Amino acid sequence: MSATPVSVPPAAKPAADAFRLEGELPMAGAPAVPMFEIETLRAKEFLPAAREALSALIKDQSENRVIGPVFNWARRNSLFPLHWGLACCAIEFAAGFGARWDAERFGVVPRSSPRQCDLMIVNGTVTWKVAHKLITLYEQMPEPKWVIAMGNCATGGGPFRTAYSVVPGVDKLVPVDIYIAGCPPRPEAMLDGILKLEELIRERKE
Amino acid sequence: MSSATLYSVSYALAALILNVIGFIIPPIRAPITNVDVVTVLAVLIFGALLLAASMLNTILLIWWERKLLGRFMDRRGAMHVGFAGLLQNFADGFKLFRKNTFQPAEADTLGFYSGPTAYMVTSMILFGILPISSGWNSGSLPLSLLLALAIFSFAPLFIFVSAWSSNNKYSLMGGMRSAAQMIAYEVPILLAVVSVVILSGSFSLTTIVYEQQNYWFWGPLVVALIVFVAAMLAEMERIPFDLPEAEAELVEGWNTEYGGMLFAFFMLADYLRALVGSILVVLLFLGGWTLPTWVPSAATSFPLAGILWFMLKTYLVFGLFVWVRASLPRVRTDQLLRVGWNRMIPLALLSVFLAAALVTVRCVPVFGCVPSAGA
Amino acid sequence: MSEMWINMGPQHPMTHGLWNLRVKIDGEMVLDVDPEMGYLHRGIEKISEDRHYNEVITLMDRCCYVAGFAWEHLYILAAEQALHIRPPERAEYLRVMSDEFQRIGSHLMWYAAFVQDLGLMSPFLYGMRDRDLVLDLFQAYTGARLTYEYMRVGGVRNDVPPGFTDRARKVLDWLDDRYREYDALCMGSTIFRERCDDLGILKANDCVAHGVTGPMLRAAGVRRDLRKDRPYAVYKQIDFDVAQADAADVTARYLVRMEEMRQSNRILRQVLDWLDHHPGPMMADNLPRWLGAPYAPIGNEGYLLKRSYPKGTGFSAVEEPHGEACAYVVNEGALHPYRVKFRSPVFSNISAARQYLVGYHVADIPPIMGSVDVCVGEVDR
Amino acid sequence: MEAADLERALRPVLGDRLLGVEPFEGTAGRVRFRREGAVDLFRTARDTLLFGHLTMVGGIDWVDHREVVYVLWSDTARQYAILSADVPADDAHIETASAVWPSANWHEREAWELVDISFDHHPDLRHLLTPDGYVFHPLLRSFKLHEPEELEVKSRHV
Repeated sequence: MSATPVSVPPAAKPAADAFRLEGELPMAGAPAVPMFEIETLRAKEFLPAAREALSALIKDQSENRVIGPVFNWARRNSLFPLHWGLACCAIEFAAGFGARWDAERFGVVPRSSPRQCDLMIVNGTVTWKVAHKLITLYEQMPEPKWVIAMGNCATGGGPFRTAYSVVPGVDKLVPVDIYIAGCPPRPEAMLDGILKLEELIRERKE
Repeated sequence: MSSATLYSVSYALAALILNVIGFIIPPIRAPITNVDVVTVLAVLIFGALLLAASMLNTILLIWWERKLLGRFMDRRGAMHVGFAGLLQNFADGFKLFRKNTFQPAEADTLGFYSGPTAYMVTSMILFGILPISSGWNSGSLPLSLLLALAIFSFAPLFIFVSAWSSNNKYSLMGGMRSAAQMIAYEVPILLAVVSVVILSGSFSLTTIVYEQQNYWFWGPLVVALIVFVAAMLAEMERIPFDLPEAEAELVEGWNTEYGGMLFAFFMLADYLRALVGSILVVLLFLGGWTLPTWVPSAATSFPLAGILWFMLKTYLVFGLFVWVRASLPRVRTDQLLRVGWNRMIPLALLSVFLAAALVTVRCVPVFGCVPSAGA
Repeated sequence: MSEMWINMGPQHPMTHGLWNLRVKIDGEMVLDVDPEMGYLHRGIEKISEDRHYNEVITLMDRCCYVAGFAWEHLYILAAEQALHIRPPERAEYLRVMSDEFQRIGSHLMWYAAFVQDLGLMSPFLYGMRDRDLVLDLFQAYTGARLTYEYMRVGGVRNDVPPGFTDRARKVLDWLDDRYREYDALCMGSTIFRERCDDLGILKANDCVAHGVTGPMLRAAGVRRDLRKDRPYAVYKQIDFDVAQADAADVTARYLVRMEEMRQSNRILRQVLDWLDHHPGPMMADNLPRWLGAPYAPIGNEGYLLKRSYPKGTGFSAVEEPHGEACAYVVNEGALHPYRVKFRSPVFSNISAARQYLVGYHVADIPPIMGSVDVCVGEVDR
Repeated sequence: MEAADLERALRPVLGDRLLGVEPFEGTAGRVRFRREGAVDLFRTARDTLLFGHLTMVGGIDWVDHREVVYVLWSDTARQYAILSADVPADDAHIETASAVWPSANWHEREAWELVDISFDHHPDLRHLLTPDGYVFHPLLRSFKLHEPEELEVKSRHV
């Protein structure tokens, strides 16, 4: 990584003056330190560096009092859940996207690729055999991301908690934000869980 | 009002901005208020305005598709974010803008980032070329139709680059399907367009629209219209030809590994292309911004009437695409290619023959006489 | 592109559940497949050994979550045989009614998932919409949409509420119209026919050798339906036809399932008429005390009776929506069954995957597996 | 088809390897046989008695021995038949049925991993339901289930 942090003492950089503008824009109180020390910036390293700089810039903005709420609003109103079905709750999950409940009203659209998801709805029993795949899927989802444990099995093992092959609660594997009770929960309960998550996102100011 | 008016406005805006800057920083006032600098800035502002308009239209188009699709499916679609869900797509966009972007471990960095960007940029350039109303033909060139189709056919390259560089088997299969499909359907599109060109005698989109003053080309060239619409569906990768993104077998197709803003680029560019496709159908076959001669002139005389009718036609044509999407299953790759080579191209050739015959005979029984085409 | 293995699953839109189809492909052609199951293995057979006879019913609903009633019925038949209990006739009619509604519900779910595999978007929602009407009926007399716990060893939990049969008839009338609509959307579509004809062929001999049953077997021209061949409950007194087709391809399976739904409507009309005119008890009266009445708590007296209750082994087979399901229940005189073993139809249907997938395109895998109608819950148990 | 018919057909082929045929409600009968006669019995059942369909294979752990249960279906007789063989617990193996009925393949894999009955000459004896390398056989009586809370308490004491 060629970009060094800002905390490097200014005296150590005579080359920095070469990048000064001729016109000398008035920058009152600004330290005479360039943001990045440009050494050998190859193309392969440029894009990650630019990406990090950009994401740092954006991250600062989320604390901004003006822009922060806009992104918070966008996030909580556009939750894309992962399209998968574990067990019984998956049927009610599908029914929730059917004509009667239509979760798309709230901007909830299932996506098949974890890269494009914000929300993992664990809709069914999690077994130890699928546990590491579930964790992989969770890690493939980009930040910020949330998890809903839908139904008793995902919450605590449900009727299968004593079984040898069942994870007693998905919170043993990934952090869970919302638990929905029911075996299986009705589609209304699933929608309610999603709306509760929206409230949670609003309260946490994420 | 026309594009010239809009350009004057942006020129005034550019001059104002530069003068204000010059007023604040006196030493650079003289160089930056030079007429060349102002012109460059004015062109930039003009382009930005056009771009903003096309983006807004694209987002509205996504909303239109979601609502329409919802109705076809006996449900409502997005409705809680903004009035009737109008802000839903803005929420999606803002959210994706702030998502963590990352690349898979083994992905090729350059291709992974440049593919979607180039795809997006080439789709946006198209809006500088298309005329949208009389007077609103800022980028109109003598060969604008050819240029539009040429830029339109860049897409498979960038799709394949991004699919290949994301190092995912599903992406790769999707990219290969996409390349095969788009290349196969370029030919019928061009042949269908050839018959329009023969009939109108011009490669300029503006001229083609004006040639349709007497009658719209869909009547005599109905075969070409069918071929063009079907091939456009394949070019836009929509059902029944959405094999590259066939969700059932390829997860998300060539954008499986893309998340965050890069995914938003793909989505946006897809719909930009859909908008361009609809616009091309309207321009080539449905008379562009003109209305039939029997319509009272009051309908076309108020300001911005041309744009209004044009947008209305575009959205209706896109509604047709949505209707197709709601009611047809997906075809298979070999079937798609077979239809492309065995049915579309002969039909398009037939249409070229018909158009040539029409130009020779000069008169169509029902639609009247062909204007001075090719003369 | 050379030969390569791809994993379709466990998270993949094609699977409709949690399993992994490993596919060896060359370009777009499928060279070999290897299904990997067990991602939803919940040990139902083991848990059942620690449960009272009536408590196992809870697991049965979750075993196959789209055909809960069929699995309840399957287990109940075996348990009743093992415990030497006969249910009253009205309870049997109610079970048959539940079974047949469940068949419609399951087939509608299949229809929704299957057309989605083909890229048909709207019929998915139509199927789900009409399935909700059937689930509303379940809700009216069991209180649940998917997991009912309605049947009991020795009968059923409760009678249907007043006015239920009329409401059910209205739903059947509505469904009769919808079947026509579905056919128009699928069989009327050239693309659908182009995609599904001569696809995923599994001839009758291969079906029998690989244990494939249900609509897949009937689509291969074998007229085999346990409701006719080995009538359980009251199917002997009901008039219906066995759906059958000869082409053995995906279209044939589609046609068989559509016809089965129509036949289920026919069965249901007869059952509803019977229920209107024959009131009666819901539970058998010779039940052992420890088994419990529908709502009675299970006390300790079971342990007292433990030694004196006769042993027995129960075997049952029902025609589940997916095919032929069997249960084998061993009663050693204890409160809990000694061993419960289930035969899931989808288990065998998937195990023959190599026979009907190899040689087709990658794009053909979703419709073929859709026509198999996979329910992973009952495969992994 | 009755139990007596089954015995009449099977006795000449199997001899003393056939332990007896007992009636079983709802089926043609339950054939008890020694595991040495497995292959002959399978072939006779399929080819002579026309039980073309192997419905399921299951194992039962009786602590001192294990029982393998086969359920067959005949399309001509429209009846089920049950075959059962006892194998000792310390040497639980039997000849595979998948050479005769391919459908036995997965059922035997399941019985192998869950009840620890090994099937000789099985083409593909791998884990099916449990993860690869799983060492337990959950459906044995010696395998006890616990409430998950108990496990946590125990680990805390350790």
